[in-house]
Amino acid sequence: MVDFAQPENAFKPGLPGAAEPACRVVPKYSDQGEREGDWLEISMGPQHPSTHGVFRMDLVLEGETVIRLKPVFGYLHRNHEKIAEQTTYLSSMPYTDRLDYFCSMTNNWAYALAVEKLAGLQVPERAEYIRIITAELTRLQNHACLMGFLMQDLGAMGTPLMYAFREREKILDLFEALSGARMMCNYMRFGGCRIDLPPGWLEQTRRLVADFPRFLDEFEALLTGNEIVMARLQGVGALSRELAINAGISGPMLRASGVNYDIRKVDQYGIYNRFEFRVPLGAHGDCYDRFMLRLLEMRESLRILEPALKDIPSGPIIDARAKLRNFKPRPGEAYGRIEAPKGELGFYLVSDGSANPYRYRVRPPSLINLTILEDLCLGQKVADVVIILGSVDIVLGEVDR
Amino acid sequence: MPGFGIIKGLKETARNFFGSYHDPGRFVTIQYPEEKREHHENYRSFPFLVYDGDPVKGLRCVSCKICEKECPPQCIYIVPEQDGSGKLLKFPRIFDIDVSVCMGCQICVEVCPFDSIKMDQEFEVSTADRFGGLILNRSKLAKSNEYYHQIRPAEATAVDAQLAAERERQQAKAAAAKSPAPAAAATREKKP
Amino acid sequence: MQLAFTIIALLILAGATAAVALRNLVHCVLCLAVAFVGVAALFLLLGAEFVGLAQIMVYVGAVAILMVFALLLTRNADLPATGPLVSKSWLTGVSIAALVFGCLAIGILASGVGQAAPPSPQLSVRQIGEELMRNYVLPLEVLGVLLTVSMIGAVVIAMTDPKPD
Amino acid sequence: MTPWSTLLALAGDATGSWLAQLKNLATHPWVVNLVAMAVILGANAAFFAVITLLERKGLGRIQNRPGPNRAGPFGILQPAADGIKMITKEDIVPERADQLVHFLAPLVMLAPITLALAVLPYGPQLVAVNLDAGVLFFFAIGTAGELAAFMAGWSSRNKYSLLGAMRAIAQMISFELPLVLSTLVVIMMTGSMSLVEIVAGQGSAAWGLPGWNIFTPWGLAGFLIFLTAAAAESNRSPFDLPEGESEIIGGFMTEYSGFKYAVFFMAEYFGMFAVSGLGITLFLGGWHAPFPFLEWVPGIFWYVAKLVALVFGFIWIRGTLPRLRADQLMNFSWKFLMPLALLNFATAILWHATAGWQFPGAWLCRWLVCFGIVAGAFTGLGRAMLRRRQVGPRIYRYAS
Repeated sequence: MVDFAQPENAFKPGLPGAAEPACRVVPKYSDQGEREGDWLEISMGPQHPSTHGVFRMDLVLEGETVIRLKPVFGYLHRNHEKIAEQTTYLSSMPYTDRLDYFCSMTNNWAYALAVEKLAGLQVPERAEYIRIITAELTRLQNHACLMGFLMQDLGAMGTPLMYAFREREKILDLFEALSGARMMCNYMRFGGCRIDLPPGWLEQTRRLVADFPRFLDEFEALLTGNEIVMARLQGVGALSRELAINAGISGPMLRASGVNYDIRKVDQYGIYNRFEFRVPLGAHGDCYDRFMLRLLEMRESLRILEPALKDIPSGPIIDARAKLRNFKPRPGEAYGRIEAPKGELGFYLVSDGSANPYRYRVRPPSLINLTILEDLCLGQKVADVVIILGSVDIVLGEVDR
Repeated sequence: MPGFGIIKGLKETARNFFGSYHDPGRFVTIQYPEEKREHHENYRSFPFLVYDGDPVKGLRCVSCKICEKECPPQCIYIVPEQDGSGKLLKFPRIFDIDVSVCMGCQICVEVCPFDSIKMDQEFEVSTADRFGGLILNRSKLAKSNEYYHQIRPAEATAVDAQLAAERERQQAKAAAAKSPAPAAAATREKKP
Repeated sequence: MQLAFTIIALLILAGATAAVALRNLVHCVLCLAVAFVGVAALFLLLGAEFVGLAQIMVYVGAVAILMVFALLLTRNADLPATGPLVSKSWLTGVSIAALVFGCLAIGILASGVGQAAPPSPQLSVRQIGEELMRNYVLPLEVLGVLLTVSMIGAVVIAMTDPKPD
Repeated sequence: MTPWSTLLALAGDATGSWLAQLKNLATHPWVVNLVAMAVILGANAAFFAVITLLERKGLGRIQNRPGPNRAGPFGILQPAADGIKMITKEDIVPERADQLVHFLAPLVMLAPITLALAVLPYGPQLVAVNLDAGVLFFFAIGTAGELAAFMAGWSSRNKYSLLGAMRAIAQMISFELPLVLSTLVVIMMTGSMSLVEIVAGQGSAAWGLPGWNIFTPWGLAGFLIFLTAAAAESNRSPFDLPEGESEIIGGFMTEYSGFKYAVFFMAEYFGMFAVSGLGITLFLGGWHAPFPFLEWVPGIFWYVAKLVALVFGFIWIRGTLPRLRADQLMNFSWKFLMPLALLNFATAILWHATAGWQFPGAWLCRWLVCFGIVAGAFTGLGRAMLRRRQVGPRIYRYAS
């Protein structure tokens, strides 16, 4: 048995004892070297029901309290960045769908934004509107499902998740009508969008946006006032403002800690400066703030969608200079970032003037938000680990790439 | 009053319970094999090759291999037909798509300059043969232009009009310059 | 009656012996619980319904569970799966048990209780309650106070010091 | 003596033939007991099958989906399909598990609970065993579940199982106290521990209202406490921590499969029927009809109707509420339910003491006073608990 009190044996995942599913415990020693009791070492995942994919956490528990946690990921690594450096710019576009497979539209946008900067392409106004509409729809369905998953982790028998999926299906239907696929949309192109909106699509979307507040009200009635939800989420996994900034956290998680940083406001990419929307901020940075902030952001998304659907102009949807075949941007580098539903999603590209990017790098919000998991979980109960992980909102496709 | 939030939640689930019996907006389940969703015209599954007239001779594909090159997961395999002297013909002898690798991204359709490859809407392609059954060869891929019209009427009409315009322009050009095949020349240029 | 008594008695003896002799402490506790259940069955057989049920509640429900908890919380419950089934010190255990049994048997036989037991009156729960509340109310109250004191003591021990902020 | 048995007796006298012997055999205690056992087990097993289907259907509808509807018309053969699946599945036992204890745990779980079903009065004459201390028997039986959970969790040699077993034992012990305290009120007011007598005491109706215990303030509060504690005792949501699948996978049942798992599952449902039956007996008037003019309907019908209603309530709650955390559960039991149950006890004493009030409207007055005490305590304790943990709705600000 490994003596964990010795510094050279400080907790390492993958020790012989870690993989053994026996009822095995780690002896715990006091400062004086006396044996005080036992720690329980648990390997949570990769086949655990609530790790949101293939993700593993090596936990050391004292009773049910977490005293060490090591996130282990990479089970879903598929060499995305190297593959992108071997293929043309366009061929990487469908792969970006598979990063955060919940939000392919925003992934497409971020990548397209980076390439447009690199190649100096102008996006026509109609395409900008379409991009904003699809991005906000993506945000709606991502946040709704996240809250459903979080409640599933809380043990709510999947009821909120089913309601969220019911609404998500309607949005996915719209995506299917627009791009041909429900999740792997592959819709944006450098300098615009792939095809124009099908007839009647705007009407359908308007109806959906008009109906959506009803769902949000129901969801709120079901969950936000619920004493059990409040007791489970409030004060759990609090993230301080300083740590959030230092660790590079972004998205709703950062704003839940009270930092006013929304790239839609900061960068004003696309045409976000034309829309009135507010940025909700949390005060505690705990799971409940993260949960509520997403709910409030959904309402703000609706405030963006309504005028966007009304004002969308007609015109071309792609820059006339954009080339599909033989696309070779001039040498240089570019970083395109957007406010994806999970946080700051950025693509860094270096071009050497050839058809393939010389360097291709993704800044995945899920991964960077996940890095502070141990800080959030220390001292919490083992049941809270699952919730904290859920409230971080990760998609393993993006974490592992 | 503590407990009120729980009662509110219970009320909400009760409403959904009863709503699922009379409100189709709540009860959205489709009994799949018996009922099927109607797909939008834009829906896509896997690629197919369009032919006009004869299923073999009428294929629009000229085996230029652009799609093979651009395909992100590299699931297309093309070997052009050769005549007796070993000269490459503008016709695919082998055109295979490995559907188990294809991710239905539609890039091949976009890059094809001849409108010869299009996205199908057939999604029930499961097979017991894991390897052979999922490789679609030329004869399985070839589908008629009428079928294309059937699944995507608007797009197919536009493509037909474009092709007709192209043909007209070429004929006019050919009539003017008496040069045999500019389209082929253009293809060869792009190939290196 | 004879048959039932024999079966129950054998059950109790087997359970108690195993509780003394087995090597794995958790097995010992489980066997002890079997013995407790047997004792309760004996009470039920004799018509002492209330006592029998209370025996199960207190000894199986509380004492055995307490032992289990104590085992789990204080020592490493992990033992190699292979090895002798019986504890090495089983002889000591059995001899101590035999000694205790001898003492008790001598004491009981000497007291003259065993001879010609009068037919025991059928006690209903109501009668027990009335006895407790009328004739034995003072002992009952004292016991209650004692239990309360011990509970408060347990709470005080278990309570962690408030962190100095 | 029914006409039927009289006829039998006459026939026996007249002929002295095998009929008389058959009659003797049919009334032999062993035969009667065996028949009663078979009926209780069979009826409950059938009810178990129906309820699993009902639960899955109900949960499905709550979640806006149809639930199982493929096996047979409307999915009524689903329980049979589940049963066949469970029995034919491979029984996997971990290599390093304690084989014997692992094998015995499901049995220790199921057997006592079936015993508990025997003492419930299902109808005026439908009680298999009329124990003098029926309520006590019930709680004595309940302790076996703790031992079984421990056996399952420990013998599996799996950390999640062990955690689940620890949670299960801690939870069952903690919630046994409010459970007992809430039943104690009824025992005190009825003056009997016999379930049959408790039901008989709830038959008298005043002003056409049923005389059930739930229509008294202490009965109402006691029923709610009982229901909460019963949900925890039978590991139902929102207290299903021992098997909280999103946290510790399956709790003490993680390493069980096939038929042994089915036995655990069955024990859980039997436990739910048993505590629901106890709740019906103690608070909801047992087999009594709600109104006197409905007394002609057999008592078993009312019993089953109430049972289905209670079980459906459990299903409804399961479909709505997330689960609590282990320490919150303990807090809830010791700091909220326990004081409330004790205060309910005092309320019952007050109710008893003021039984002699004679002035007009005395009953209403007593009712309101007692109810006020319980409701006030409920609100106060609940608020204090939430405030202590600083739990409450929040208001969010927006960036300027």
